[in-house]
Amino acid sequence: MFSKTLHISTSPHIRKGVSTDTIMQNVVWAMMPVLIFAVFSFGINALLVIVTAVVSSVLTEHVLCKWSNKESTISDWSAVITGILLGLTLPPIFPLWMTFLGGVFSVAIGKFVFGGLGYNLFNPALVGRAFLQAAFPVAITTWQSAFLEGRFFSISSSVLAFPFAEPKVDSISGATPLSAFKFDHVMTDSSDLALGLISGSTGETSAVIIILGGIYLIARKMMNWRIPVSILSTVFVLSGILYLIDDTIYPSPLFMLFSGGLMLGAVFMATDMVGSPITPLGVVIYGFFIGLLVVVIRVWGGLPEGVMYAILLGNALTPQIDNFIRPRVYGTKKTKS
Amino acid sequence: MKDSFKHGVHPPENKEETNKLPIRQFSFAPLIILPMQQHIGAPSKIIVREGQEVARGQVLAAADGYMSVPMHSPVSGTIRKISKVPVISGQMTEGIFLESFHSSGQEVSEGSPISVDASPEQILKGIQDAGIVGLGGAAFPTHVKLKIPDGKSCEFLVINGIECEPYLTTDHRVMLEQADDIFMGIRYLLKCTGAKEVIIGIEANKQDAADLLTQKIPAGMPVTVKVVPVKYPQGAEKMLITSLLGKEVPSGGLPIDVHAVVVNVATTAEIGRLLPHGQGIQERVITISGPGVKKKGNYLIPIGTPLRYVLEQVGAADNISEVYMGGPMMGVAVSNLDISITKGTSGIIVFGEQDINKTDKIFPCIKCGACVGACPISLNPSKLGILAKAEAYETMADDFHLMDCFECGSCSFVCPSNIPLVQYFRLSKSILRKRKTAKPAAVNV
Amino acid sequence: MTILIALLSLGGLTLFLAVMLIIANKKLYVYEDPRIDEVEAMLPHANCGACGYPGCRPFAEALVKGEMLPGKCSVSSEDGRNAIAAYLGVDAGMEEKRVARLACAGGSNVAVVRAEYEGLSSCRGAALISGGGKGCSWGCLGHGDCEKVCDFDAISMNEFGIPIVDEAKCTACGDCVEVCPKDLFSLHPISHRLWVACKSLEAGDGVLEDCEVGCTACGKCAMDAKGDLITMKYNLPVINYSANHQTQVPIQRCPTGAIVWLDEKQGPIKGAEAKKIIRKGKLKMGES
Amino acid sequence: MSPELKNIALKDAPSSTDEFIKGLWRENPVFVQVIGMCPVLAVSNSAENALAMGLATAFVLVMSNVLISSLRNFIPKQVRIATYILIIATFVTMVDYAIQAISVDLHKSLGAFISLIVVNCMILSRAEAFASKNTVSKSAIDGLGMGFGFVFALFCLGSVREILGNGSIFGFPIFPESYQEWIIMILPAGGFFTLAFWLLIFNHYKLKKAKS
Amino acid sequence: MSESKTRSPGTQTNDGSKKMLIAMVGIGVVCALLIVFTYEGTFGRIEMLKAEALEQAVFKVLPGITKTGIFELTSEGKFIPSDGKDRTKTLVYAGYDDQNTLKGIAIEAKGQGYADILKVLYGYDPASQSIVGFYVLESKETPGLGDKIEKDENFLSNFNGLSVALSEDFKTVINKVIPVKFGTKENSWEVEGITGATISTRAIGNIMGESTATMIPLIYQQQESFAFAPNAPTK
Amino acid sequence: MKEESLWFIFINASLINNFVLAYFLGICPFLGVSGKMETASKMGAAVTFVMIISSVCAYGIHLLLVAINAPFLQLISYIVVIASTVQLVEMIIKKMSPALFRSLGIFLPLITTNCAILGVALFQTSKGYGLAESLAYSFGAGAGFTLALVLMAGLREQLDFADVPKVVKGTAITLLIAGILSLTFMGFSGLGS
Repeated sequence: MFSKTLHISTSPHIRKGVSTDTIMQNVVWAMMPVLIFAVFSFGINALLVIVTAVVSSVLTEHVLCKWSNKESTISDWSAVITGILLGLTLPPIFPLWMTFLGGVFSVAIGKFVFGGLGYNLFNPALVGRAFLQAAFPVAITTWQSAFLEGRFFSISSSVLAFPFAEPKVDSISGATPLSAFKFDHVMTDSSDLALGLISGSTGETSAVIIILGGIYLIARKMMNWRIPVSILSTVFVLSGILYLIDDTIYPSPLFMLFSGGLMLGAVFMATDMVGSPITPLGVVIYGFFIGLLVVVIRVWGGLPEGVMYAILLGNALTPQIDNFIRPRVYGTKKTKS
Repeated sequence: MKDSFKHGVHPPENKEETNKLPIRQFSFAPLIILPMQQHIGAPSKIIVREGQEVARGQVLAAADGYMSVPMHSPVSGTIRKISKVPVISGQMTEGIFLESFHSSGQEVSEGSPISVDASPEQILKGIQDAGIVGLGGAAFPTHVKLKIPDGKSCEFLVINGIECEPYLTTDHRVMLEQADDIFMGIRYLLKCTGAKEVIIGIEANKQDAADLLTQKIPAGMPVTVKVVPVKYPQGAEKMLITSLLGKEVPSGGLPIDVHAVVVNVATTAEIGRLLPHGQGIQERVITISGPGVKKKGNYLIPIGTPLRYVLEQVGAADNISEVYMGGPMMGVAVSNLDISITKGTSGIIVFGEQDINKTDKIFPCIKCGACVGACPISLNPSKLGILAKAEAYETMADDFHLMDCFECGSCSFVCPSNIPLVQYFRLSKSILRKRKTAKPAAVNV
Repeated sequence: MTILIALLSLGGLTLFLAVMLIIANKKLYVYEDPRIDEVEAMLPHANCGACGYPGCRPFAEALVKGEMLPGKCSVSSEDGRNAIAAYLGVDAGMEEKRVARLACAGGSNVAVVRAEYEGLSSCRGAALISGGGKGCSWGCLGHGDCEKVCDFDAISMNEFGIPIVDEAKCTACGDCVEVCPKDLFSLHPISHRLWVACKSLEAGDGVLEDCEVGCTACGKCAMDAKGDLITMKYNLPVINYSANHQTQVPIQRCPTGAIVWLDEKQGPIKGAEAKKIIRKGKLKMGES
Repeated sequence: MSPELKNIALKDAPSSTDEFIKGLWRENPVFVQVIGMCPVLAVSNSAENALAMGLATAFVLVMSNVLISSLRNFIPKQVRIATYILIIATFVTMVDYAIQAISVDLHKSLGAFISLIVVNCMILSRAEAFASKNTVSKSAIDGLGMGFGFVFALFCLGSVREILGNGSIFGFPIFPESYQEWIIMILPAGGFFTLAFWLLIFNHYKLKKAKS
Repeated sequence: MSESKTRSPGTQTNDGSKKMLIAMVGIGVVCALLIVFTYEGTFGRIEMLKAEALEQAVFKVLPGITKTGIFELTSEGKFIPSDGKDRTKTLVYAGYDDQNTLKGIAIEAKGQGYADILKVLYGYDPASQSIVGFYVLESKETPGLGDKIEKDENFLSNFNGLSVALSEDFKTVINKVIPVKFGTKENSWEVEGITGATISTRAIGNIMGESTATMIPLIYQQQESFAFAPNAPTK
Repeated sequence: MKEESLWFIFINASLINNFVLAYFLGICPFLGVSGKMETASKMGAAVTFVMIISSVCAYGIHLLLVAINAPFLQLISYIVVIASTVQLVEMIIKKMSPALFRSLGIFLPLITTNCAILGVALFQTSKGYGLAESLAYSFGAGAGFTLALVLMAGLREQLDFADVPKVVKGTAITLLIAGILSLTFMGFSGLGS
């Protein structure tokens, strides 16, 4: 009787059954509508940019793992997310060679050097984006207008710029609502912003679709709802106060919410679990900090948009937050820091 | 008052298979193996010799000091051998091999009956003499727990009928079938603790037991039955106190620090059943369940029955692969089927080879915070896990309250990266304990 | 003019500073024996703690104070110790080299594994779960915690999961002793070559069921050894190293090869009768 | 002082070529010892600046090494740091004026970093670890080696940053007109990344050597 | 390392103090000499190079002049001739032709750019009431992007005839200089930006706007204070 | 000419042109002491303290040098005064409060050769700041240095437990993080324009 060798392992012997790769996959599914809308509004250019970003991220991860004699970790889907996020934050007519470089940088410097998934200190896609912003500031602020005629068939010459060569910008460029506001004080209609009838990075235009993706993840408990909620409410309240003080200088809170990369950043990037604090209170502080920085940079800074920097700084601050904000352990008095 | 503690998890219960089945007497195994280390504290001291014939109920081993209890013979038979026997921890300890007589109804009770009116000291002595330890799983000598330290006072007597572990239904059945014993036990407990109020805590999934007990509360007894939400680990002492009394037991403290004493419901029933007759504990109710067994149910099994015999009797599949003593959340995996049932065994859960999902790939911690949201005592298991991996054990204890962890397994249960957090913590604690004892020798500057 | 200004101001500045420094030097000087730095520099900076101090600097302080002798540092080379001794003008206080010895030989080729362990690859972790699943509750679990903890690469796991100590590299720092959950390691002077490679407290067939090379407590070694060299205690032979232990007689009749002679070059040598068991099929164990 | 530096001082007298080579390669102040980082990062955004800065630093290093080693028996231990700083500051001031007299533009682009040579820890550490214990000629060679090691490192950084960031080297364009500059390389972040990249190469080389 | 062995603790004798004093002061004197000789040796040339550089800048922003003069703004808002040494004062540079007639005033202005403070010099011609030249003195703007403000010809052409005409009472500039986007310049008081360098060009536009608004009325009203002064450096 | 406000000087020195991440000043201690949070924050405090003191000293020396018309002594007098002030402060602390010395004083010798300190003194002089402005500037520089140091320490502490590949371990990874931090601080550029 009982012929088999027994197995012993540590308690608990049952698991909830949600694994990291399923979470990652779900994030990818949640981003799909955003991706589809990006292609719908910006056409084949956007598709090329996003696909290139994904390919370069996954390829870099694979190659680096092979180089360091590790098992390839592309099956955990995190590189795919990095690629998609990077693609979604780039202008639709961003040259493919730069996109590719950004993907390599994202995964290599943003993640791999820190030891891979789980150890990256910053959101890898944003590290790549920040690199591209600093390296090619002109290309990354050249936008394509949305819903151009023939966008599904004609590829912009700047997208196909020869590697290491300066892209030639054709005449289809448009300004983002934020730069239009910052430099020309032109307000874009809020409903246009919400629906995404504007130009901008491939994935940031339609706030409604991004929110849908976020709600999906929150419903599946694969995202910390406190992060987007605290970021967005901070931005809303702060800009609301400014708007009440002087509505001629400061933009309306709704404009602040729906313009630029705020939605995309708050829903898909600031919520990167690795770079955000772990406690509920810490997460709220993190969100507040990001929201505050977004408002400060947008309103007083030199740049029209600051979501990327705000999130990266939030990531940098996370270890401090985790250090100081600790849940009060059962049966102890106030936490000592 | 909050109606529950913070955080916690909801594992699948799997109780419906056994909670309707009445407790059945289990047959006597031909060879009973009794390890002396069945409880926390000093092992019992054997007072019989090889070859001696003993009767059911006879004391085989005496308590070796205050932190110890005696051991009674679960069957009538002959002492075959006194030597090393395997126990669940994987070690070999002193024990008795007892060959049982085929059909002997002979039973003795060596102790003297203790009446409810006896003095608290007499009751405590009676509880010790009956060999009673915490039957919830911890096997902590009950008389030690009930002794109220000088300067402290007990106001609340909490009877723990939660049984939050999946699969297990022993307490459920005990409450349904031994209500009178429970109230008898409460009488003893009230007397020896001096508590003014008794609260029986029962999880909402055992409403029938709660109803029955409420109905049966004897007139004049200060007992209330409270139904608490279903949540793991509701059955942990500290969690239960928070749920019922709205107080937190201080870190490193005991329930008595908030004027409460918690006793498991099965232990209470046992006290009520044994003390009036001066008997000792010989058998206990055990849930046998899990996909690997055919005859699931609640059995009254003699202490010392070899696990292998139990499994054979309940029709365990040949290809059993994992066996746990206790529930699946905190129970211990068995490496050796030759160990035997002890006083602390509350359940035996069996999984066959086909029932185990072995493809739990371990991913790096992605700091998702699921464990932080699960830990009932608000630790940061993610950080602790990372520190444990880096072997920063002192930091874990000094800065992150490692020693408060009671290994309920909630963090590991929810971890999407399948990190063996509980094992890390158990390992870290054992290393720290070892270092603590070794320290004075190492640093002699 | 400029020259004058420069000379005056800079001269004044330096004068002021020099006076200040001199005063400070006298009033605020905190003395620390410079020899501590020197000695610390001569130590190997391994901070291994083999000397019994938390690190090299405290050891250096103790050396300078004369509380310790350089020989306590087992990591230093012969020359290094002598250099420190010469510097401090003391005797080197050489101790016999000690090495870590493992009291188990039950590799996966000879010892039974009762349950397959899944979880952290660590002996200490495995030991917490039903003892780790090995048949013999005293035996080596073979997950190599000692190999990992050894700072000097002196321990390597052999193909059957038994750690082999490289006597040349071992510094007797004691890390492996501390880390082993089964307490199988102990530090011994290198001349202790008669060795019981088993820690099972069981006796007779019970031992053999779990491990082919375990000590069955037959007592033959104790009978063969001269005088009180070996006594049986708790089913194990105990060697009295204060007696003359440079003899291979006791190992000869051991039926399982649990008592061995650790030869400097050949590794463990077993008695004539033990070899038969080994030859029966399984590979030789414990030899590097 | 790091143990490595101590070891350098304790070693037996090596030949003078050895003394020179060690600074260039084996104990390169930037890539191996990782000291004197501020100017390395700050003025390495073009090859020309890097070279000028490197040479200025090397000059101060050699001169202060020589002076300090010749005065080493004259300076009491208690005031040695103060006097070393005095001596170094003097040479830095001299270099500062010399560069101003050569070209105002160059001085402008190197900015305050010439003055900051004073606090380049490399110079003080050489003075402490080497010049204060060795003969004048040895100290001079050590200074030369370390100085050229420093120049070499600065040049490595400066050329990479200028080539990628500006498409040129020493101001001469080396790529076709259509080359897209990586502006990040000229920015502070680029300095960090480029140095990290060079350290990575050195580490790789070291690890490979350690393996074989 | 090795000499310390000879020094036993507690021997801080007077002898040692004297030696320290001598060493410190001696080295201090040697250093002072070295520095002074270097300074003396290079002083003339450095001053010349600096003056040349500044003068060149003034010449750049005021086309057609041959001589310059330095003036400083007093706290009462008057311009008086200056030697230009006190850098805390606000300085302006007057430019003259061969006939010693005032051709224009070069004015320094600074403000926050993208990366750091921007310092510019611009030439003002009171006769045409317009800006006639522009030169960036100090900038840390992003290379290849923000630094186009120094080179971009289209951008620099903004400052060739930028209107700063004054109102009737000569107290305010009628149309404050403002920055506009590339391709949208319509009026002579607008500064047209560079695509891709919006922030830096806007900063320049704002700096110019601020500076002209305060300086131009002051200078215009006191044109006579800038009469040729013989002590000014000439060329 | 528009005067810069003290607030702006502070923001400029701490965030926009962070001494470490934009000016590369104080890189050595930044790389060296940013391994642990505790030491990093103490080092930051010590540096800020010394910065303010030496900024005041430098302001005084500058006035003196202008008065005796000896600009060529600027560098040498700054460094010598800073170095000796640091040493004096160190000795005084050592004597007055051994506890404070153990926690703070050990960083003081490191500060002597910290270019950020000398940098503050030199920059404030070249920018022509008055006393209040100098104080704001040095305080901002110190705060920025502390901020960078503390952020870095937090990140590096996390990295202690990460599976960092061998080639990038040590200074290389620290520099990479510094690079990323420098990128993120670019977000502050143009603030207040």
